Amino acid sequence: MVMKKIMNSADSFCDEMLEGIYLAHGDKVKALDGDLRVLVRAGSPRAGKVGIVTAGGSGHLPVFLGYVGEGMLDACAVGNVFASPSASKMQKMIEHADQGSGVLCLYGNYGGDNMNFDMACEFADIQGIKTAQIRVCDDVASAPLENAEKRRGVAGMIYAWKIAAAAADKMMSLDEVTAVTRRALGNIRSMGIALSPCIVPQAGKPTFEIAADEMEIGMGIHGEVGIEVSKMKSADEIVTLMMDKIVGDMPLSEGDRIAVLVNGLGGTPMEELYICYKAITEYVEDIGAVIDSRYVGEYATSMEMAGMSITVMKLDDELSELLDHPASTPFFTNLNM
Amino acid sequence: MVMKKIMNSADSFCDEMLEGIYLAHGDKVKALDGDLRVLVRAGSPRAGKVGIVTAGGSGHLPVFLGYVGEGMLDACAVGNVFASPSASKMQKMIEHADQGSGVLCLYGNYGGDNMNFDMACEFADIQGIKTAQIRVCDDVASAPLENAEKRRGVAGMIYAWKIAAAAADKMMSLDEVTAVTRRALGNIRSMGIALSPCIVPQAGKPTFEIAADEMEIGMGIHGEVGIEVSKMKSADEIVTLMMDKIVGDMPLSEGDRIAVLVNGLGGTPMEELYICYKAITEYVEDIGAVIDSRYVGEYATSMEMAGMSITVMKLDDELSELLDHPASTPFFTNLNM
Amino acid sequence: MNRMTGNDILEIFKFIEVEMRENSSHLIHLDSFGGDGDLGISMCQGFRGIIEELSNLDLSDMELKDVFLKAAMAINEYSPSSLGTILCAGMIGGAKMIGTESESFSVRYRNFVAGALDGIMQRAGSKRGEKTILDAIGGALDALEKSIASGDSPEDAVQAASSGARDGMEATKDMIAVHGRAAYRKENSRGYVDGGATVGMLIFKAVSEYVVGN
Amino acid sequence: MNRMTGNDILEIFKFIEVEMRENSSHLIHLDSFGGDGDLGISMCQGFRGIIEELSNLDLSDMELKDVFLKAAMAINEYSPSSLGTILCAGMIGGAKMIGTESESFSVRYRNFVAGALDGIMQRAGSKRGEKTILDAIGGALDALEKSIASGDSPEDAVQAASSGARDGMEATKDMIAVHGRAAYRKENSRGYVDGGATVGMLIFKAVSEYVVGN
Ligand SMILES: Nc1ncnc2c1ncn2[C@@H]1O[C@H](COP(=O)(O)OP(=O)(O)O)[C@@H](O)[C@H]1O
Ligand SMILES: Nc1ncnc2c1ncn2[C@@H]1O[C@H](COP(=O)(O)OP(=O)(O)O)[C@@H](O)[C@H]1O
Ligand SMILES: [Mg+2]
Ligand SMILES: [Mg+2]
Ligand SMILES: [Mg+2]
Ligand SMILES: [Mg+2]
Repeated sequence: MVMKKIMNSADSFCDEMLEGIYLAHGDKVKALDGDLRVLVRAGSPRAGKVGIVTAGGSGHLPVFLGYVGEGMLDACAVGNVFASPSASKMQKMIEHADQGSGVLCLYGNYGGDNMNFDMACEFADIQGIKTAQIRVCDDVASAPLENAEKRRGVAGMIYAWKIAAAAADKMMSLDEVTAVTRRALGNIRSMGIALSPCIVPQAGKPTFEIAADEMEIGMGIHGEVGIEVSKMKSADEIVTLMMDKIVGDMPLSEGDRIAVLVNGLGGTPMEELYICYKAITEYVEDIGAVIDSRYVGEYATSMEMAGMSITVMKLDDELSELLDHPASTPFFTNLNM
Repeated sequence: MVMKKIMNSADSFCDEMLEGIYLAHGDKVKALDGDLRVLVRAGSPRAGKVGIVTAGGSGHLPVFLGYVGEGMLDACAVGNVFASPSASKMQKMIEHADQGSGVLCLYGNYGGDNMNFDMACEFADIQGIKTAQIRVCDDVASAPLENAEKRRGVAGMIYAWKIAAAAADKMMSLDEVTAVTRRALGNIRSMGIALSPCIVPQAGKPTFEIAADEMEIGMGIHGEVGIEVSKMKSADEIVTLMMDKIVGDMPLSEGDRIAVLVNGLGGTPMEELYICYKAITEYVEDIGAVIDSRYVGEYATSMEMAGMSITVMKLDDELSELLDHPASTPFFTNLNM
Repeated sequence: MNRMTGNDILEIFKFIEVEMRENSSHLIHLDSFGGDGDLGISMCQGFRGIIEELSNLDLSDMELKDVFLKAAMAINEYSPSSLGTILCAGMIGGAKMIGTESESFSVRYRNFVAGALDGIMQRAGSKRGEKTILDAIGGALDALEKSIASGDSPEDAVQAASSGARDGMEATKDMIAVHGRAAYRKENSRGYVDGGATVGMLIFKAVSEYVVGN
Repeated sequence: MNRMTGNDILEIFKFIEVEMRENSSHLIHLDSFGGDGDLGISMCQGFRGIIEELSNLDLSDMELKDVFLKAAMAINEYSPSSLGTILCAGMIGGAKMIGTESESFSVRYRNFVAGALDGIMQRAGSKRGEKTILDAIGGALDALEKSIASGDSPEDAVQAASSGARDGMEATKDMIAVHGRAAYRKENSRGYVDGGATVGMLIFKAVSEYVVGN
């Protein structure tokens, strides 16, 4: 596989993408103090609201920065493709997002992001800013349940952000926001498959190859190896094995209400995602559970990687209400749902 | 290139996709009289409103059916991948969409769709339903200006639908809707490039190949050959040659206000689309024109094809107002813009 | 074979369907030069659709005209691609001209083909010489006229039509496409045979093989 | 080489940067087994960043501790990947322990390396034997201790550290990764050398070459 990207240079890839985003959505988001790598909402922060921030590498649009906006995140620090941003950028972002009620740092569980957020929160502490950290560890394929805190964070982040941001928007305290977000994460599981690799612009070639008739089950969104390599299967078989793994980790029973996110990794057409959604409804119906909310589309990608992930969130009344709370960013809204 | 799709069978591809869509969005859209291939809004049609309908092949999500919804289309007949639906399905859809004020059939200029809509409108005539037809011919790469009526319809359809549907929503008459849509189309031009082919499930292999270091300039959304095959170029060069072609066909002058749609064909990551958007803003700024509205994302795809298209619509006050009119479908909304 | 029934028509459609199936990849290949490569698929679907619809009817007493009208709607329903729709228009046009049993097989066949040519030209806004199925149909029509003028038998007529269609198809090789997706290739559309014309040739071939064999 | 200035440190970073550049594809390759393959890129960026930042400062009179604190913030800013951040933590830890000119080169070097090891363990929650850069650093530290115990010269000390780091790196081949993305491979992470440990080895190699050459 040869790299074929519409870009000017690998080194300018992220900054030009960011400039494009600020040019397109300058009425909604802005670069904090002109720093392209710290994206915040365009308006001024709401006094007293708990700040919800995230950070992570580029190459996952609309993750991460695409979820900054009304009813969603307050700020996002942006790294290079698949790499964490620095602690100092996170610190600036936390400082901006703090409106006196503290800041929740809600991000995917990756080594670089973890350490940088740790440092940034130590800096923030010194400045007297109250912070909390939650690492999203939703990928059931990446570690067994007894090591759940080692799991990678994947598309489950979107539900975590949605819940946390809605709670903050309702003016809950930092402790309350943190508690409900942790509860949501206890109810969130994801699992992915990959059909093709993707290429980091600065690397110029894929970090792995997948045979033409094979797929990687449980692959991470940066191409981290999964559970097993298997021959291609039918959509129904794929959904069954993914849902088996999710439900094996977080049992679903008759009458449970759930939200489902069928996420395209970038190269997989939307047509195929809806074929999967159909199979999921059948799987869930067999259990007797009910799908109350669904997102189908590209919510967390790995550039051109082909593949998809399924995320399930078990709902209760509070989580449902927070999920339905209006959200509107340039990349994500539930106003049309 | 070998076919690798998440599906159950090529023959069930479209119907399973449609079932998934009805299952996911059953509160917004429904299958008319249970016919999966005729998708209409879930609510009952508004009395006296001009109906706006379209039809076309599958494989282009969110085109075509994704634009059925509030402030947008009333109905869509759905064909197999890259193939027109039948005249009888179109006729059923027209009949449903007619609320006494007539129906505008607004679709892309392709042989099969043209003939079937012709037949369907003849049938509708016999039933006493007033219809008008407009074929979208926005792809400047597909024929010279003097044969503009031979051009293919590509992503410019989205603007055409947006304008026509907003006009109908404002209760304009069929003649008025038709007139403003024609005027809009006079101001709409598109141009695309492709970096990789796509595979029709039932064909099982691509209809063409593109060398690893080459791209097809002006390729159609079904892989129809373009203007020329060229070595890969930088994003800035690609945007310049596309915009040159668009502006060569529809001159832009200082002070002109435009809407721009940067559309991903399916396999191209959103990051690259924003890099292109940045280049477009620079191109437009050099002319002295102003971008008043922009859509960046996957609006009209060719399954997994990599590539992108640019669409420009020159605005006036009426077109701007119609463009801004609220629209909300499961796949498209401007409520967050 | 002088008296044709609706059942013969159904059998002929089965012969045609076999041709489409056996030549499916070739048709896909031809349609890929300038088109979208779906021709092999859509034709199989279309003719299978006709067979399915007609198989549900009692054809023995049905007028041939009505059989073709049913077939026309079926091919459009099952294969509403360009060529499916064109064949629909062709069958409607042919049905209008097929006349009654008072005429000989060859005359009815000639009239049907002439009506089909006309129906397509009107629906599709095209004419012979533009690298389409019309060139195959036109070639068949020319050959039929000649064959009838020299008083040939039904068997000779269908064979003449078949080879005329093949000539018409082959002539498309040097033509420039002006309709359909292939037209976007302009000068570059020269040099290969048109897929739709090949479908036309296969249809006349199937008719000939059925009639000669029965 | 008994007296080191900030300028020497900058020169050493230049040596390191060359190593990273020359071994970039090898590092990408190693990081691809279990990681995301960005190691070669991020290390080049990180050390280039350090060089850029330090080049803007008057280093001649700066305490080594402060030079390393600047370098630590720079590598995190320019390469905030896992390993960039780990090296940041390492340099902060080392800077705390580097002491003053009253001590010999070898002792300061040993103390710096020990501080770095500690700093990383605290920040990253890891320890030796877990297939990370810590194994290279630990190998260097062991060798340094021995070298100092036997009263070796600065040249001997840096060479000992370099070969100790290489041994530590090589030992990672048989280890199972428990940190970072490679940990997802579990048993399968055995059998290849850790990319981060290789970076560690290259750093000690560059220090050795600079010190021996000056
Ligand atoms: N206007 C036309 N008149 C007659 N035949 C046409 C016309 N346009 C296309 N055709 C025929 O249809 C064939 C293509 O059919 P098909 O593959 O179904 O088209 P599409 O895939 O574009 O819908 C061409 O090879 C040509 O013979
Ligand atoms: N917790 C840890 N402690 C020490 N070293 C670590 C730890 N996690 C990862 N590493 C080192 O970092 C290297 C990977 O660095 P890098 O490629 O920057 O990671 P990533 O791309 O995942 O951010 C590994 O080879 C390992 O040596
Ligand atoms: Mg995509
Ligand atoms: Mg896509
Ligand atoms: Mg075709
Ligand atoms: Mg890495």
